[in-house]
Amino acid sequence: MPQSDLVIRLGGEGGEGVISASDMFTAGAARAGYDIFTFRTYPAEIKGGHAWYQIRIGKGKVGSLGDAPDILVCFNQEAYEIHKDQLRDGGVLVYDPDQVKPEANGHNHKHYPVPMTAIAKQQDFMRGKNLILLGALCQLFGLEPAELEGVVRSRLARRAELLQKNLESLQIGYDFAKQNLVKDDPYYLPHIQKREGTLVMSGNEAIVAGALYAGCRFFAGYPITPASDIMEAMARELPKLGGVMLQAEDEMAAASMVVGASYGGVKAMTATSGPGYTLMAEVTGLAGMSEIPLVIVDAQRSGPSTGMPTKLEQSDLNHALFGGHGDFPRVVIAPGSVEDCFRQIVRAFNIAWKYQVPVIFLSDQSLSHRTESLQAPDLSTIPVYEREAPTAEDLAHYARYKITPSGISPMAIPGEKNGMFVSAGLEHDEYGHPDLDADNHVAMTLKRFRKLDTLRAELEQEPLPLHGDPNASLVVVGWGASEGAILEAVDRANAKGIPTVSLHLRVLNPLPENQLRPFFAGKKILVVEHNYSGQLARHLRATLGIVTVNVNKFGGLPFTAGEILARIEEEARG
Amino acid sequence: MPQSDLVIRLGGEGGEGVISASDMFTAGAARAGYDIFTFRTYPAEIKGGHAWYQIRIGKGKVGSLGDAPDILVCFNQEAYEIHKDQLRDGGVLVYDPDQVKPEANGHNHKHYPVPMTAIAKQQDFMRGKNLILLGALCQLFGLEPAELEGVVRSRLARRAELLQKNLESLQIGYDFAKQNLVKDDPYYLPHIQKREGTLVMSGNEAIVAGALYAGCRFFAGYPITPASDIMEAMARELPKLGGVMLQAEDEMAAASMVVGASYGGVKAMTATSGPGYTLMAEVTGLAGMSEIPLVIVDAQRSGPSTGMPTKLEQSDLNHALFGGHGDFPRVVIAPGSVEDCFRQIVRAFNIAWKYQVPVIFLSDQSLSHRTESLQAPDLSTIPVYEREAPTAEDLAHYARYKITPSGISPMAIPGEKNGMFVSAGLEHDEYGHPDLDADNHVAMTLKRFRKLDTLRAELEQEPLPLHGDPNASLVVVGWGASEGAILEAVDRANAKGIPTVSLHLRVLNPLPENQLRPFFAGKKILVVEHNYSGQLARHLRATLGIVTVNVNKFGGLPFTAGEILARIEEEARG
Amino acid sequence: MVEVAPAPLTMKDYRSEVKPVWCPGCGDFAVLSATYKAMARLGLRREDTVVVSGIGCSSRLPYFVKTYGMHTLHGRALPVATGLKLARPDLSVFVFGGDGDLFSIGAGHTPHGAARDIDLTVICMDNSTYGLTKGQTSPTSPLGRKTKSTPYGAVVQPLSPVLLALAFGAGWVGRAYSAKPKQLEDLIVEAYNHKGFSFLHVESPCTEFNNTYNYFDALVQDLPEDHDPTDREAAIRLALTEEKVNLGVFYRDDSRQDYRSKIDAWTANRGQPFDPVAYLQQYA
Amino acid sequence: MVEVAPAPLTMKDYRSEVKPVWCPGCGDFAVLSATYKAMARLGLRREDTVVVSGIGCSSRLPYFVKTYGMHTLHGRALPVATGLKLARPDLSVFVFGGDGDLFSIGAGHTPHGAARDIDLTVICMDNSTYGLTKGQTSPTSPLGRKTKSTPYGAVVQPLSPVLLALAFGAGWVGRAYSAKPKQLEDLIVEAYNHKGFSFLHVESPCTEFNNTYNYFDALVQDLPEDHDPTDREAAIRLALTEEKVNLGVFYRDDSRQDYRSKIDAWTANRGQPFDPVAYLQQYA
Ligand SMILES: Cc1ncc(C[n+]2csc(CCOP(=O)(O)OP(=O)(O)O)c2C)c(N)n1
Ligand SMILES: Cc1ncc(C[n+]2csc(CCOP(=O)(O)OP(=O)(O)O)c2C)c(N)n1
Ligand code: SF4
Ligand code: SF4
Ligand SMILES: [Mg+2]
Ligand SMILES: [Mg+2]
Repeated sequence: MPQSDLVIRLGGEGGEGVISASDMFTAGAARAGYDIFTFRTYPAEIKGGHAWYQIRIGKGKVGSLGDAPDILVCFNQEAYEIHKDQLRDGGVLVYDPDQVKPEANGHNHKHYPVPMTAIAKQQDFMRGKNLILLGALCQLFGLEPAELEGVVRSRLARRAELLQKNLESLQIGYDFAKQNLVKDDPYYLPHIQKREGTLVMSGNEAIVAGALYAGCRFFAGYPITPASDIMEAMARELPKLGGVMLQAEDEMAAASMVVGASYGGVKAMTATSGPGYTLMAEVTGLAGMSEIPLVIVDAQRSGPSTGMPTKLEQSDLNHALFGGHGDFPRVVIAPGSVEDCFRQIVRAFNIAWKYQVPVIFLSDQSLSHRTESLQAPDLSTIPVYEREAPTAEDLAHYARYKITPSGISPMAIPGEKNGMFVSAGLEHDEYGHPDLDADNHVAMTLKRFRKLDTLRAELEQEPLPLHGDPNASLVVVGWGASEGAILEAVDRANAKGIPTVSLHLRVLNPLPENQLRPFFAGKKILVVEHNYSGQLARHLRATLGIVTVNVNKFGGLPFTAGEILARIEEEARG
Repeated sequence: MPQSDLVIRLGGEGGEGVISASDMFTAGAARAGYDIFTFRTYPAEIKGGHAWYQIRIGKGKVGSLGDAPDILVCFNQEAYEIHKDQLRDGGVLVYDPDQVKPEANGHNHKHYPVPMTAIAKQQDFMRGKNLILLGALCQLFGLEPAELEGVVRSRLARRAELLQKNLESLQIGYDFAKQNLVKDDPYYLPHIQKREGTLVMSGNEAIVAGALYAGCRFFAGYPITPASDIMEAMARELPKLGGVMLQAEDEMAAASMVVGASYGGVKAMTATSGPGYTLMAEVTGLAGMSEIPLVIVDAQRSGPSTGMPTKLEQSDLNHALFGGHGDFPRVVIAPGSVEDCFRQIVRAFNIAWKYQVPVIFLSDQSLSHRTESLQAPDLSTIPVYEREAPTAEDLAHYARYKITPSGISPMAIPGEKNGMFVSAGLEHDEYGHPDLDADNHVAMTLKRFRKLDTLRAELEQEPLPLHGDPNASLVVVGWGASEGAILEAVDRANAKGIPTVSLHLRVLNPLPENQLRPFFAGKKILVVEHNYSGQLARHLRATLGIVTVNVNKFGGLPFTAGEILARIEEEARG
Repeated sequence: MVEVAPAPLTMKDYRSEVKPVWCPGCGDFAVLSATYKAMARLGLRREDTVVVSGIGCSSRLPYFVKTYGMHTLHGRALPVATGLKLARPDLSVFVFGGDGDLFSIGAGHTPHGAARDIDLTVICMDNSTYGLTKGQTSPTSPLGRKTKSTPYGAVVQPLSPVLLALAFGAGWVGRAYSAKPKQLEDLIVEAYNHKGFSFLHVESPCTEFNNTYNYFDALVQDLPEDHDPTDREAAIRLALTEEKVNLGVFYRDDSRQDYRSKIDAWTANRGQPFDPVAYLQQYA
Repeated sequence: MVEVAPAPLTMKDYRSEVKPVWCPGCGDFAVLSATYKAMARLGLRREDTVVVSGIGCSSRLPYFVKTYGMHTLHGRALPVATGLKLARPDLSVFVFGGDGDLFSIGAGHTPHGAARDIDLTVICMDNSTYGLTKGQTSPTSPLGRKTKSTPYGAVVQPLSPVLLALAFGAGWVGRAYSAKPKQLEDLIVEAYNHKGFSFLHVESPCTEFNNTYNYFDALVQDLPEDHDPTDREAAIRLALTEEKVNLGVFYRDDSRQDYRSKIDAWTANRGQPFDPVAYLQQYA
């Protein structure tokens, strides 16, 4: 069977080139027209410690990082020890023989030593080490070195001398492999044709692009892994667009600033990760109470507390749904892929502005930094909404918090002559005046929550995001970054004759209950999550009264399709 | 039928004596040996605005504020307008005829004008106004004026001249009523015998007493209604006991200080209300992760955001259960009455110290400030636990976060020579050293949550807190301040031939699932809560897979027994 | 059609339909009234003005002013106002807060607000107590004071809002007193006219829990005539050593560029429209 | 049995089994090593010493010290240490934090820590950047600096930790530099010996994202010989006007009563046992 894709894992000391070599190889493959999907994990240490990177390169959409790697590239002995047992049977080991002493193995692994350090030393250009390796990889697995050359050229465009030396190293690595290594494995990149319009982006990059497209012109944030580069990109881009990005003194300030900007009528957002998001709960409540649009991206990482800052987890859903005192409406959205980051962040802005509610966008560490290839989105299918502004009639006797059937009250912004009002975190009447009367609180609470009902009705119009066999009695429910792995597992299950369907939810609150109830009826429901407690499963049980089978993984690494498939098979048997 | 209790409501302008007159009447009744139960509600305004106070005075335990008042005392016209429709058929209106012009009424209300302002003016002692009223009330409803005299004496012990004038006013009021009002209603206080050992306390006072009994010697807080007086009492009491109370700069600091003290081996707590509690979520996560005992009292008020600071609501349960990023164990406890505040806060400390977890104690605005009469608790039935200290064997090679079957690891405190360790909010190994390995995170997560399993097993040993007919198929589940009203409603339902049982949960997390599942099986389950969204009901549904009927009230005022009874009757019919 | 210039607004025009809820004699009345007058003198367009506050007695103020307003969270008025002013530089933005709001729970935002130098007019209504929560100590309460939270007397040295604002780098710092309403009004006008972050400290007694009128009446004085308000060092020295309570402008730096001027200077081509297709092409 | 006095501890005894994870050349190594030495000189009992930190590169320090320690939350080291020290006055409590930790997210706690004057030794490891999150601006970053979060240059004036600590009322304030390890060690010893809140500002360069060794090498100098460290006004003036970076003790007030002394003075009969029956009787 010809390979439709290749899975390559590179491991070594953080800061020693593993990540940058992997990035370049990925970029080269993408230039050549392959679809790519990457995953990276950093050490806890500030510098050093073990880092690894996995690249899946394929023809046609690859939505997950694959199962066992076909190829393992080890920069040092530690990497070898950590990963050797995961290399697939018959897989390929590429290594620096001066750093790694592989054992004889019982798995038919093919060994290719590439003495990158020694060759670099010989060339008297130690920084060429990675390029030597990359050259060898091109030769071994059939990637045109011209593509990598292109990558090197664009990265070092302004440093002619360095560029020359790098290109030489690349060539030397290529030649070394050609002359010294006897290719004796089945792993080759498939043949493809270059396509137009393919983008290679990370989740964080897609969030920034989508937010700008949705009209975001103000951003305030506070650095935190893995969300910081959203802030950094905004710092670069917003000023060009007449917008402002401000690094706040903490996350409470950042979210408060967004509320201020948003009250001023400017679309605004912040981005953070768990610890920062926890600190934003009070501001989220204020936005809910005073009906100010607020978009918060939480790029989840492994918790609780400081937890494992560089590791994947989906354990902030509970806080997104329920964090903060009191009952107030909020919307929770989670993207399933890099492309979906773009689409869903636009949706987040649309909902925040149309419904004047806080919207929590739950990304996660793997989506933040993984790169995927995707087709440039067709923007004509992605509308952008604005707030409902008061009409002249509304303004004749303007009531900011007017009680309406939809729950939505037209929102005036400063500058509007007859729209003056005080936005209030204190309970208030329709005019925004303090009012602690029992009937008023009841009416206002109902009004605020009615917005979620209106939104729910809107969401019910969308078809459920299903994949696989819609008549299957086994459904795999997931959210967030694991979409690709789940889809792949479902495809494989169906191919194996196990009828399976997946439901990958984007809007986690409110839920399209009218569709979900009949859909779930009579089905066995697996809920796949990267957390200990099964937060989405709990939400579904409480909301819909269903019974769930929880499939949880929470060590900080992503599900593989194979792991999910195994659970599907188990449940299909059981 | 002779009345077994009287319900008196007093209403008027805040700061104009309604609250203090009510307090004195309550104290007088309690001195006389009656059981009392009070409820008060303040205006939103800093000064002024409408305030009212309800006193239920009875013989034998009164656990709720009663249904419609028997007696309504109006200080001004506004009070009359607001409350007149709630006065029971045939009830009594007492009012100042210079302030209030009552309408002719169709409810057979009996009207007693007491020109308290005019008489006070005549006496040239305006401050005596309230005492005149109180004297009249004594005469009208049969409270010994000697009891009120006692109250006045103890309050003004050190101000002889004022005392004398006050006592005169009391007598004048008494005489006025005797001479001018023709008693023509059935409302009299029942005859009773003085009892020994009765205490009259508010919920906040009981929390302070219980915390001190449990060994609390450090308190840090930040003012907030309705929790401030816990802090203020601690400021008075702790220094005497060699402890410390510190007013922090905010709630994050307050909770952090408690964590610091607790790490030092000193039992510590903080108390706040919703907005402050929301800000403590990050610190709660730290306590969960680094396994430091933490007790937080959240005296809930009406939310969201600043909401209605002086009004009752039970809408912080979601945040208590789920606030904060990441999965970490926490315990949630809610007291049902003033006496229960004492018992449950001791339990909160016991659990926090035995299990090294954060414990959230959900009180609420009505419990905080209502007064109840209660028998002094039998302290021999209320044990106090301490942390599990490391043994000599443990200390030989001390592992602070040792993985044990119970999940509990012996806790060393500074000063212990061989116990040195670094407490960590970062994921860590058994020794507290940073460790971001997947297997370690899994093992540590399981260990931390195992503590809840161990606790759950302990809780399963306690009988369920049931009241009423244990075989009834209708169960009323409640939590917090509404206990008295629920018990009364259940008694009345059973008396009416509707078999009903109540389950008033104290520990809301973890739940004694093994007992609850069979108990709930086949029952109709009403969940009575002071919130919009049915937070406990949701928790029960998600945890136990049951179906609930939600009974919610969320205007800021407490349930009456009658309201709950009406829902019981409705469901029994339906 | 001939456009008729609207009649200038008077102080009454800035009064909203909501009645102040403060206790009789509360210093905050004077601040409110001076604010009305200052706004009228400044000729502020009501619809282009936003009054932002936190939570506290003092923070109720926005409800009583007929402009746009935000009653936010305890301690967060400054960051909210920062976001608003950055997003809408065309607006006039005022921040009102108590001593607790700006120097206790909001203490982390005040230094950054000042250092950032965004064009906000910040008015701290200092009553040296927590009024709304009924009289606990605040960051400006004097040593030894007995309150509900310090029954044996306060042991923490008070913070000086003026000294701190100066140390944080505020470009305009002044002090007023509720019982000197004309000066208060003048100082609000002057604070507003300063381009950049201006901080006005107002001694505004709480008649209910900390009635300090007599205390201040005896202690206030105008700043020494020879004080040079452009000399930051001198201003700090004054704030540090004052035994009397000085009123007036401690410091004023008219030469500085505020935040907005600086960011506007960054890029000549600010305000291009967003071209999503071109933007996405960088990832091709 | 004859008690043998234990041999005094040496710097090595304070080294834990955890290897520092900082980048080569990071200024924090010098702070750690000076801390070991200072502890040895002070003869601190390891089991009676607690090192508390927040989150950041610098805040990893407790793991490397063989005493008790707490690695807490970003910005909250000071309140955690405050609670610990108040509950356990017998312990020696150190606080280590970065410039972000103590002056950005923790900026609200630092003034109150200083004003309260609890006996803590606070060491701010200032690298004028956010090291752990890879190089954004921090509250002490200079104007104009280009970082990941300020690609067009920083527009916010830096805060001066020394000036702020002085303005907040800290009783001991000093500054050291990682490349002057002996002075650093001496100052840690001196800061510790001050009874009350002491604040040591350490310029501790981040070789990875903000390598300022050359910059500081050229700028540091010892405080002028004639500086009187008991003169707060002079200390503030120095901190305000410095063009060079002064090292040494800016301010020291040996005469003050710290928080503990004050509260111990309140009530003669502190430390009675709790009598629950008598306590409850007040409600009878
Ligand atoms: C997070 C939070 N904590 C506490 C409170 C309670 N609270 C309301 S106002 C206030 C302080 C009031 O003092 P100050 O800011 O000086 O204003 P003042 O009332 O004195 O004008 C407090 C503690 C709150 N609303 N929110
Ligand atoms: C609430 C929260 N927000 C953000 C972060 C991410 N974070 C970790 S350390 C840090 C700042 C580090 O700067 P600094 O305090 O100066 O320490 P340094 O690393 O420079 O020593 C940040 C923003 C966090 N851990 N928690
Ligand atoms: S409590 Fe004090 S600050 Fe608040 S309104 Fe009354 S007098 Fe003013
Ligand atoms: S990033 Fe900077 S501060 Fe952090 S360890 Fe490296 S050199 Fe030190
Ligand atoms: Mg105040
Ligand atoms: Mg730093």
